[in-house]
Amino acid sequence: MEPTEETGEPVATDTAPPALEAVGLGKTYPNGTRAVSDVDLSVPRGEIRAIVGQNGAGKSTLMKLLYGLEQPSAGQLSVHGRRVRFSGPQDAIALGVGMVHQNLMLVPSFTVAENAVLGVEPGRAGRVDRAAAAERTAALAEQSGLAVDPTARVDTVSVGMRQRAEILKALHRGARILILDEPTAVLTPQETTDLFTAVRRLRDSGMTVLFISHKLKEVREISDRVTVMRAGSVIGTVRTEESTPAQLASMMVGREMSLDVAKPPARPGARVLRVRGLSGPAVHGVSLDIAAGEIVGLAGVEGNGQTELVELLAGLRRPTAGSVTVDDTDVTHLDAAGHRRAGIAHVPEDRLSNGAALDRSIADNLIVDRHDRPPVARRGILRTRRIRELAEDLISRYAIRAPHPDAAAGALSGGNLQKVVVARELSAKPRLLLAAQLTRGVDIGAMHFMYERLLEARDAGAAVLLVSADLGELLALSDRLLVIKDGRLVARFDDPAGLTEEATGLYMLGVERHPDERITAGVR
Amino acid sequence: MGPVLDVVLSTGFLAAILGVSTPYVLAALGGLLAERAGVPNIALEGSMLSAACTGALVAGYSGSVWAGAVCGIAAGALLALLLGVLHLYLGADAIIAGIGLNLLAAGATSYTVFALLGDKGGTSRLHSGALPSVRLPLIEDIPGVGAVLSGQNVLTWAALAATPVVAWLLYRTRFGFHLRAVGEHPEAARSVGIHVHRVQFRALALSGALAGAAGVFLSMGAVSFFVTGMTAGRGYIALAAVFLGALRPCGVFLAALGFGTAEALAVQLGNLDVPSQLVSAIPYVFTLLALAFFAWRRRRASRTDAAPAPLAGPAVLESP
Amino acid sequence: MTSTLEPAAEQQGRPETQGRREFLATRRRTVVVELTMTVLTVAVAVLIAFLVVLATGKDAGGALDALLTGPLERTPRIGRWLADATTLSLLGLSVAIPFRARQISLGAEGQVYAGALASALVAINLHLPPVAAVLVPLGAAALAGGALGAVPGVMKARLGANEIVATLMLNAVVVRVFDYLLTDHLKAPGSSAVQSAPVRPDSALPLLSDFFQVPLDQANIGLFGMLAVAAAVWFLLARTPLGYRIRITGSNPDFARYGGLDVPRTIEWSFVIGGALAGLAGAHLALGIYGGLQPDMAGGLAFEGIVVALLGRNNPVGVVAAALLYSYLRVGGDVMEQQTDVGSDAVTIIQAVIVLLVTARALPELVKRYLARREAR
Amino acid sequence: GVSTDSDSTESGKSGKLRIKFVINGNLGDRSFFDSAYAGLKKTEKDLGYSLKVVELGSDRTKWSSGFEDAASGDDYDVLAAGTVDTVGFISKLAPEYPDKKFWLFDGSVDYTGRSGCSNKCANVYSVTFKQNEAAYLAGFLADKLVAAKALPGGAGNEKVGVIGGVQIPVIEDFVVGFKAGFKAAGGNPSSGVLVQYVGGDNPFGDPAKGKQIASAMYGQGAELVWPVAGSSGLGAFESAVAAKRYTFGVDSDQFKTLTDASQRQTVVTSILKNAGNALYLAAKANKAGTLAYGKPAAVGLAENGVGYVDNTNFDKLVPAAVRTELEAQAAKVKSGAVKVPSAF
Ligand SMILES: Nc1ncnc2c1ncn2[C@@H]1O[C@H](COP(=O)(O)OP(=O)(O)OP(=O)(O)O)[C@@H](O)[C@H]1O
Ligand SMILES: Nc1ncnc2c1ncn2[C@@H]1O[C@H](COP(=O)(O)OP(=O)(O)OP(=O)(O)O)[C@@H](O)[C@H]1O
Ligand SMILES: [Mg+2]
Ligand SMILES: [Mg+2]
Repeated sequence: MEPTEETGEPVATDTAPPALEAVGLGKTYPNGTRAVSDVDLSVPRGEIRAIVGQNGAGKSTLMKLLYGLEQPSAGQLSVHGRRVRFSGPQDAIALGVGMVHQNLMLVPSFTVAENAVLGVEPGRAGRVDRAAAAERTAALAEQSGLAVDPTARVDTVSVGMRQRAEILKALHRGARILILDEPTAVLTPQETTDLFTAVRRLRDSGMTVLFISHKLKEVREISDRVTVMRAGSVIGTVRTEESTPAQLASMMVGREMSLDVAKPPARPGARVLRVRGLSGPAVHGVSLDIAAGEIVGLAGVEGNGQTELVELLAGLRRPTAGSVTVDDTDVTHLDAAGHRRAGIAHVPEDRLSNGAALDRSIADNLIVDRHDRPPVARRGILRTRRIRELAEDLISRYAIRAPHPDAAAGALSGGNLQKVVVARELSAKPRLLLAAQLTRGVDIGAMHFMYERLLEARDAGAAVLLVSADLGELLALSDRLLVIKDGRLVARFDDPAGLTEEATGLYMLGVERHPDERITAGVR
Repeated sequence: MGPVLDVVLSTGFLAAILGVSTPYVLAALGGLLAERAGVPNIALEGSMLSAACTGALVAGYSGSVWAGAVCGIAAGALLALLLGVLHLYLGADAIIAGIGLNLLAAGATSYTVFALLGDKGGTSRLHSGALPSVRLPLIEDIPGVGAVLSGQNVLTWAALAATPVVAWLLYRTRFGFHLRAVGEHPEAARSVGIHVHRVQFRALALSGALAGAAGVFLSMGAVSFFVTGMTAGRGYIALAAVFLGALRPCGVFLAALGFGTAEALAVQLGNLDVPSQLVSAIPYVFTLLALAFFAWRRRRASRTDAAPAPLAGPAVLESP
Repeated sequence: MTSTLEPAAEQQGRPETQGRREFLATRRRTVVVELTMTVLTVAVAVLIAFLVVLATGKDAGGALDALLTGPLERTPRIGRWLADATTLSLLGLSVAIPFRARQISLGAEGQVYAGALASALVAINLHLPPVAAVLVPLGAAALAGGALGAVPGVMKARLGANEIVATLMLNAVVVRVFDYLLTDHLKAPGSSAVQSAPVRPDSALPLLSDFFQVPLDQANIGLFGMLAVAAAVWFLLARTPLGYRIRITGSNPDFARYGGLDVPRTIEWSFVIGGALAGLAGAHLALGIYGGLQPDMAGGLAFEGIVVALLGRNNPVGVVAAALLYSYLRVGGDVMEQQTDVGSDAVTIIQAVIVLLVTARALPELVKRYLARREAR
Repeated sequence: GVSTDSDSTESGKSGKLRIKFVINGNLGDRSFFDSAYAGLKKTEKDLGYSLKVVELGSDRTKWSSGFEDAASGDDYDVLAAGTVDTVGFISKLAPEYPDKKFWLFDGSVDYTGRSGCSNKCANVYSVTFKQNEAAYLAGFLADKLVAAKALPGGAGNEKVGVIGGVQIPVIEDFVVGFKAGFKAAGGNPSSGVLVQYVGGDNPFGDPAKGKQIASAMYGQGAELVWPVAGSSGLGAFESAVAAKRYTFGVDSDQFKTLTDASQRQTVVTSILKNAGNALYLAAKANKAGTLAYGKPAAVGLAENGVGYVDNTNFDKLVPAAVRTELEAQAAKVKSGAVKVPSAF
């Protein structure tokens, strides 16, 4: 289908037209949500433009409009000076627009190469030449510096590689405008650096890049200019070098705010978690203790067993060896329910896949761990009033932007959904909190809010295991820091105060490691 | 048991298995294509029935079995496309729409037959003839195999050929690529500009055509006339074969062949002094056991990876 | 730590309450719109049925009249409508529960036979005191149906075996075993028809005719039983922890497992409860409609149950409403067939058209959009 | 649907007797109901009745209310229905409508008043068919034919097959009679008569399955196959052509009704259950006021309620000696000298 060009109105004549221009763009979802309203945006060719904004500001929706995935309810779009109306992504693709979605759009059972070529497969007479697909993908990966294994099935590769596969997908279609919706949310620092290198290289070859991120540091590192959105509207666009993080943050939330994390020192109490020789899928002989009132950070390059370790501790996987006790309860062979009874709460790293039931109400999502106990249930009956009260309370305490406790969880923006998960887990008053990627995809304001809640839980006497791909966050919050590599603990810092990201990175990459005695000191 | 063994090992029996299995194989492959494209096709039964009816009627009136076969297959495809319109464009639940279409096919076929022939029973008054059997001199000469394969109906040959063709289509062609992508992750397919509905429509058309071929085989191969309701639940058995075969062409073929074998066996064992109802239950008991066994083996194989197999069915069902 | 993001009341408060009001208004509107749309679709479906009849050159006015008012014309037909709706509601509820746990159970047919068999065996052979004479067979039916439901339930939950295949196969087996038992062991001595001895009069479900003093065909107190069951199912799903587990498992089983719910057990229960309800439907047929066992007594009913469940969006209230609507059309179809010269095939076609149109939920949406576009032009 | 063959209200006024034929199934079965319909249809022309047909279809849940509805109208004088499945409905309705008459064919109500009818079914005429007698002759003929190797092209096995729709008494009555006849002719029914049922979702409408079964039977040496399975049986005739063997027909003269010439040639004879004739005779007796209400009637060979077809093909295929023996047996059955066992 050809993109329909509207009556040729002369847009820019002498100067080169902007790669992408939106005038008065608006989008109201069928359910009445006005996600984007009256947005003017102009991105010149060859620029890396960052889009920032709070959760639910309408960034993803705007990008979907630019990619033809959603049709605007108002306004106009031009690409390279041509008025266009996209009837679908194919029109956008035809005009050289590519998009990497916030939630990756890959077919799980296909290989990286098959995903990269999907829709524009090489081969003659309706057949797919899979060898050629793999070759092309490999060549493209080489050119752009995005390392992937073309023949690996997507559901077996790391998140980082999936991300790169997504970008290759766009490149393979000859994208000249590339939209990246929170591409770094799931990446390690190393991977992020590599990605930025690749993106700069693309920019230098004439690519226009739209880049969404909640990490202002990254935004400042990569972008040429920053557009700030708030409540569906564009608040302003500034040159990156002329902006300060504080200025951007205040534009986003609409008032002044500080970005520092101030952390009072921990007062560790008795041991809560005792892990000895724990082994399981991708985890080998891990032993560690966590005391009440301390936050233990777990650093590691994605895919080194931290996901599996957390899931073992949460009872979502069965260990093959070792033992786990929480406050004298042996939970080694208990299921998830048993772990929760023992006082373990868990913020999962992928809230969409197992942190929430998207088509159920917020209230339903808030009571999953306590649905059969007072005050939520009594004598085998759910008490809807109590549930409503509980939900209202959590919604206001955790500043969840939701119209009503009965609203579907799926209608929340990513950050607000995360707040629902955190509200549930922390309100359970856990003995041990497993927090994986606590602030993934969460805006700055909410991020601070989460930090505050986390420290509150610590000070109330919870033991906390914090896993994060954001090393800065780990260093700022952890009272102690462990580093995991290939499923084994390789370093332990009992006082990470003076530690730098670079120094930690050396341990994460396996360049250095602590002797076993140091790691297991005091762990008997 | 001696004579029974003789019969079961005879080439005639093996040939009978192929004949009995033909409609199952064709319809199950059709079901597979739709399922892989993300549209559960419960209307296989209806496609078979309308194809059986159309085929016999057209062949009877035109005098050409080939015209009958083509129109029959087209009728099967048409019904599946109707499912597509209802489900994809009109937001109908695929399962209810499938059940409704089966009902429609049952009513419409017997209505048409009555309107045209004044006979509610079927088209046996019409000389519609059967599709030819295929005798291949080369294959006929192969000892053992020759006697089994030779003289099978042309649609039985088509069923045998359909399995590799469907596998090739699914795994080697652009269409198959898109079909699997659409079934597995429609948003991903859409985001790369694949017309999701267009692909699903084509898959449904093929699905209905294959089920149609199964129906045509019944009225123009197995016998040479149409009788109302003559599919007798075969579409549902084919549906079971789709899942029993784990959504893979080869597995689906084997599952369908298994049903055919069991049925042929029941026909042979029917003369033993066992209640006929219990004999005819054998294939189903066998399927249940096989299903449990394979599931158990799969579960045991993935024991080390403690994450259980996905428990949820397709999200076709709505709840408020 | 200096938190700077206080949930500022003046900023958050106002839009929140406004959003809340909007949400509630939208929700109310959605319910009204849904209901109107359903009624409209049924109207359109009936209109199309009218055209179908017209196209066949028959007396369409009379046929439509028979279809729409026939069921209410005489009290036995009302009774037939209510009796049919009772069976269909129970069947709809029975599939709605596994459907809510996102389990596609097609096993109602076998469970109906199992329930009918169990209830009839008790009701024919056991001599029980008055009230127990009705309740014990019902209990037996629920147990039998539930036990039969447990088979695919356990196979699915513990082994991951596909429930569509398991239930379809189990149906085929049970129907044949039922036929065998009925013809070879349970056939009433001296009866030339294949049917069991009649159930004891004490065990037959009391007819509504006896209460209301008007002939109401086979309608019996099963109707009230069904309403109680529907209320219980609503309560189960909406107000009990098990119902919560079923809903969450159906929505996202990974989340359910993560949240500490016993997903396999929940799935098993959804099958067992569904089976028990289908068993009750079987008991309603055996004790209320036929007063014994007959071959092919539930032929095709189970699929109608699925239609009813999905039309009612797996919601107990919706299921009962859908069953009432659907069986009204079934009875109307019969009246049309018997009173006018529209043949049974045409009636089947009309019923299919109605099912298809009612399920095509986007149809009114499309019509609306089309009209809007025409207006704009 | 209702086919009003003459306007009922008018006929009511004009004093015609109005028959309402309620079918728990559909017309078009090419045998039982069609035969009954033909018989009743003939009463219109010959005897001045008027006829109205109500088809209830094969869904059992609809039958009860269908009968209630049909009986409650005032547009009939006689309500006719067939098969044992309707016995319960007739027993219930007859006392409720004592002014109406009920004719039940191929099924019998309980006239003792102990169960069913509270008025001892005083207004019910019921007639059953001794299909076992005709089946006996079929079995006798079959064994004689195969024992004498009379059928051209046969392998000389003393083996025949019977295909039933489902294992229900009406079908079993055929089978039992057939086996008895086979034995009486000197055959061994346990090894010589293969019996198999179609079963499944549509036992009387699955010709593909019928053909498979017939083929298996021919494959196992049967010289002749007798399908008693409605439309499923149509598959057996195709199979007979392929196997170059023989068949018996059932319910109607299938040598006449089959359209395919080569299939017709395989039909040695057809076993008839003459519902139409029985109903016509009942109508005649009713008009004359001699119809015996209030007690059961049964028609067999003697009453011409059942029988076999003797036509050109029969002449061609059945040797004179066998024919003589068969006629002798028929006479014995008619006279009651031979008692044929029954499944009832
Ligand atoms: N499919 C949808 N249905 C209803 N509302 C939606 C839908 N998608 C988005 N919204 C709403 O639109 C608003 C903008 O959503 P969007 O996903 O664009 O936000 P975002 O800026 O990407 O936020 P986040 O960073 O939290 O992901 C939010 O309030 C969200 O609740
Ligand atoms: N704007 C939208 N928001 C959410 N979902 C959508 C939207 N548009 C389409 N979908 C869904 O995506 C799926 C397929 O989309 P779509 O109809 O665009 O495919 P297509 O192949 O482009 O269709 P066609 O062949 O008719 O052009 C459907 O399930 C549809 O409901
Ligand atoms: Mg977003
Ligand atoms: Mg977002």
